Amino acid sequence: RLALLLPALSLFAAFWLIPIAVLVRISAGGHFLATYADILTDARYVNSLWQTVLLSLLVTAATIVLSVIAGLFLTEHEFPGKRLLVSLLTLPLAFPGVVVGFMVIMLAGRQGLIGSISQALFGHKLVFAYSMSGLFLGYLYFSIPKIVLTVMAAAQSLDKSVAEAARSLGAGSWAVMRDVTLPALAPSLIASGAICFATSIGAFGTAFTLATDINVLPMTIYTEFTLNANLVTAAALSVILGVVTWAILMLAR
Amino acid sequence: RLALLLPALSLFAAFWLIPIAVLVRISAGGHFLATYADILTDARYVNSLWQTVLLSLLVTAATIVLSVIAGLFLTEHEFPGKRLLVSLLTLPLAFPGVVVGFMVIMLAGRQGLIGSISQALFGHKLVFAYSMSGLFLGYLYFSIPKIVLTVMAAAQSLDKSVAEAARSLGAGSWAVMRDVTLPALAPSLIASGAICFATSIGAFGTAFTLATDINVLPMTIYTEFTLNANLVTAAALSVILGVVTWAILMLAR
Amino acid sequence: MKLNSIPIRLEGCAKTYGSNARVLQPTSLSIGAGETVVLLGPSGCGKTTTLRLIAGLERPDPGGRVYFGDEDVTAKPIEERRVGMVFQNYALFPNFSVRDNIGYGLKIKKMPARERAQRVDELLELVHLTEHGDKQISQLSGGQKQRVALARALAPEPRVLLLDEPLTALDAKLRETLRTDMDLLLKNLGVTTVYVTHDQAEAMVLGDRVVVMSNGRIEQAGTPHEIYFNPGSRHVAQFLGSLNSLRGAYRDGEFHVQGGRLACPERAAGLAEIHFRPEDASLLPAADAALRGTVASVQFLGDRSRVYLDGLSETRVCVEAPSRSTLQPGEQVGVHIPPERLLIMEGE
Amino acid sequence: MKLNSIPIRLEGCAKTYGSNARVLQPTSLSIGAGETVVLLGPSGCGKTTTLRLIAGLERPDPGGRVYFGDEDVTAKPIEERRVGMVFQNYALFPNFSVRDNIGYGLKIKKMPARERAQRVDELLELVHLTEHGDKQISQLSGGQKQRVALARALAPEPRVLLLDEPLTALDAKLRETLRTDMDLLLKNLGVTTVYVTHDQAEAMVLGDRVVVMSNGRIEQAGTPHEIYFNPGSRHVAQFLGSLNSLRGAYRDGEFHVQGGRLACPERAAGLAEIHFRPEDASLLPAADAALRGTVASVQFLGDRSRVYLDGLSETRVCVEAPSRSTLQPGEQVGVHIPPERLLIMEGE
Repeated sequence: RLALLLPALSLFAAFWLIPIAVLVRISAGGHFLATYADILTDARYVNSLWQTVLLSLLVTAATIVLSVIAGLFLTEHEFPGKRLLVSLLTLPLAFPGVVVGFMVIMLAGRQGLIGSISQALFGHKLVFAYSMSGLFLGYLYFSIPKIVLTVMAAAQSLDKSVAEAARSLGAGSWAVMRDVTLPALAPSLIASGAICFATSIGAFGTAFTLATDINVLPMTIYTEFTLNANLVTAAALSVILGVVTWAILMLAR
Repeated sequence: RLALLLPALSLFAAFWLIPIAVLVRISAGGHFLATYADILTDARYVNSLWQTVLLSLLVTAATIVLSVIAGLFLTEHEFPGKRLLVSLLTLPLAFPGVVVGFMVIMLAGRQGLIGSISQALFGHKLVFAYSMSGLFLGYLYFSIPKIVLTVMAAAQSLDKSVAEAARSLGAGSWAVMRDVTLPALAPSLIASGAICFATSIGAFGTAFTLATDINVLPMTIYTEFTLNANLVTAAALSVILGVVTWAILMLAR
Repeated sequence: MKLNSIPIRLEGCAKTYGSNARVLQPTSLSIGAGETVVLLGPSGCGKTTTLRLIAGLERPDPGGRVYFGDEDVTAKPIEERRVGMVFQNYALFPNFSVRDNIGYGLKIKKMPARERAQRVDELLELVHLTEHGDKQISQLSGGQKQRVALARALAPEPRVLLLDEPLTALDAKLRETLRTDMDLLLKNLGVTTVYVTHDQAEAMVLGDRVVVMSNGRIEQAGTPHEIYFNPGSRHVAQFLGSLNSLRGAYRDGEFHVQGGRLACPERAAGLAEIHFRPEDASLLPAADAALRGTVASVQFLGDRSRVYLDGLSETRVCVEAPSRSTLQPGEQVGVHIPPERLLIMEGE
Repeated sequence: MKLNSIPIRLEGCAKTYGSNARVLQPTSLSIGAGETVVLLGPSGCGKTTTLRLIAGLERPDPGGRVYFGDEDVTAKPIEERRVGMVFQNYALFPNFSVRDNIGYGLKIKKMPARERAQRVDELLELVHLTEHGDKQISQLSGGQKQRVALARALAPEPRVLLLDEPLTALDAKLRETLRTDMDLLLKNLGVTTVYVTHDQAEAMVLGDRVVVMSNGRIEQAGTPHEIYFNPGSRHVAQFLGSLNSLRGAYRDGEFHVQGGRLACPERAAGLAEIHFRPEDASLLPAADAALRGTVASVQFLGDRSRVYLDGLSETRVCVEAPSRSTLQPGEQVGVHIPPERLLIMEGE
């Protein structure tokens, strides 16, 4: 059976890698090193890459912090309506990036709710939908549910007696959190954090809906490819984005 | 502590629900029932919804079948280079939808690899990037790695003795697969299948890169919102998309 | 190493989960300073709940009180009670080394590093793990893990040591060795100890006093000798060892059963059933005996044999015999049970 | 229910994983038709590998052969060998009911539904689960699960029954009951049985023959009496029960040790150590004895006591005493060991 399936698997793997190989070949544009050297010295592209990575890291960090707090709270406490609350919490998973972008505009855009409230309260209209801040808010909105669910699943399967042992030795809530809970959650936080990072770095719908001039990498790639018909640059940027994301994913394993 | 955190949590939940509430309110456009009745009788929208759901279901089904085959094969066999192969298999996770769309064009577009090969072999240029087929291919490409990883994780934690017991009772490979392996994998396949469906139904980057006239729902919503400035319809379509996806996610739990 | 010890007192402690799942009926129990009390019973009998009430991991239902010495600790959480706990599944910190596990309680108490290291060395020696101090937890065997857990619990000099089925996860041979080690250690430490188990051999060996529980109540409490030789009920007798029943009737100083008769104290008058343990009967040639049966099967166990006899009473009876006995199924044998060894439970 | 049985023969079966991890040295073993052979040893001794070779779940290294009767089944996979298997963790199909689990092998064989239902009923009765047939597996207790597993293995009338530590996952009391039930069942079925365990009591009770293994080899094979009373090595003796060692020297029909002397067969001449089991020694007043020691501690176990003695030899010695004995630590006692009960192992 091995002899039969191995060729099938090779074919499958080849199919898998051909698109990426094609991408890399195009990105070379005849002068492999020159293309990448050009891009990595062009302030516009470097800036875009840097901003994208930074935004994704910030989103991932904020998501993890908020999700751990919410997830642990929901695991440890029983109260009426908890099941409903958890179901509602996962609602954002049901909306695509485009709709999330749409929501951010409704909330923090020029006719948005936050703007109206701040106008009424402080006489100043708060508008931040069309910037990195809006993007940050949107990404946070659809990243948190996934990680909250992960934290809840991991926390439920934790061995409670380890925390009880720590408490019997005099450890208070913070010490238990630091020495027992967080180390035990770490593997699943790292894995789901990496996925969160990969999703944020590649998200396009939200950014595109919010504004066409937000300078995140997927937008830059889209612009180069579709509007400027600059295939080589688009391919090279794609490869760079892929390498960065893949590195993070592998690191998390 | 409960007394302290509960208000915080309520605030958090409220923030969570406000965007969705705003969306629903806009979608009503003053005449709640009328808006939705209009949309659900408009062939263009119903068609778009139907196509999107169908595409996502097909992608999910195909992904699960291919992933189960590949995942089980990779779990059961040890061979040199297996770790590398698994790492390569997860490469598509590192690329955003826009880049995947880009790859589909490189492969199956007008100047694509498949077209050139088919031209040389059969004298007919095979081009399917700019259609639902292209989208299907792209979605498959980035859905498979996730589910392969899920299958591998689930298969590794299976209790081998159950399959051995079935074999001792005379069960061949197919009977073991049907009676032991698939039932044991089912819970994680259902959960990850639901996520795959939700991702496919909301994907935007790939569709947008492939062609602006592919009639999937996120595209329709974007077009209504940005180009036609038809807020009410865009919001109502978003709500419908959200409800469908959420229903699938809840069903899978 | 010698620890200070205090007495513990539970007063009317009950525990109810939800609205009507009462796992522990109102229970009072006094434990002397330095005493080792074993809570023994099947799973679900309330023994672990009692331990958790003492630990401070659960609060008793309103009305129940827990005293450590004269201090009412009912409202104090576990981290303020100064108790040492050992769990069935070890509950070690997987991310710390053996040394860091043992020193954890001292670090929380902010003991200076040098003093702490010295104390950890002493404890490693106490549990015979000196050469394993720098290992990771995952590198240890089950028995070693449990010794680390014990050292960790003892490090901050607890006032009370609480052990929840500490040997249950280990295999039979190792359990026996560790039981003996544990016995020695507890006797030397002199700390007030509450030990929960479902294994009667563990209870007998370790307990100064054994508290037999079932269905959320204390059924009987006493020294191992008291509860083994004078069980208060058939349930306790069965839980502590094997029990045979003879159905019949008392007449003139003898109990008459299907297989004959046997001398019996007058206390049995009016009872339809008396009991005895397998090791208290002896086998003799059938000709000489007033009580006879037929060998149904012989189980060779190595250090002894178990002989199953039919015909003594309606149910099969089990008697211990030396392992070199050559009895065969079908053989007729006589049985002698000294009257003072009969278990006569009037309260049934 | 009575099954047909066939003899099994392993010839030079070894098993090596990877390039140099040999878990089983070349091993030959004959098992008679209808015989129950127990493979006994600590984990990693090769007993489970041997079972899996017989089952067809592993192939022996080239050169090894497995025969069922006269048929060479070495190359046959398990599904064609007609064996019944029972696993430690039950290995039931969680998605099927009890009835469907038991009937699985019959369904695979395409037995008509009506006949199958009747056969499943018989098997449910055989393992005393008639009223649980329609339950889901998750509703059963551990003991019930193992009985379902046994019924499932027996349903297609296997030629050989293979059990891999079937009672290990159960608690002590239940293990003892099921051991007795299993003994009765195996004797009645008359099927060739290979039973793997690390529990010596299980091996003694169930085995017509016990094969003691260690480090991938057979150390000794024989009836329970043979291996218990004539262990071939100290390792076998220790694995089968408790063992005491006395260091000293043989002189003129006696063995001289620290605590005195004891009558001893001449075979011990030249040996520095002889051994005995705790249950083979008896205690007597110190004044009368040629061999004396001091009581270090007494462990009350209920049905008997274990007395630990110092001063007999360099190491502490354990002797069994009746549980009602009133010995106290520090007391001087005499020890008598009948010469024929001494274990003298010359081959060390």
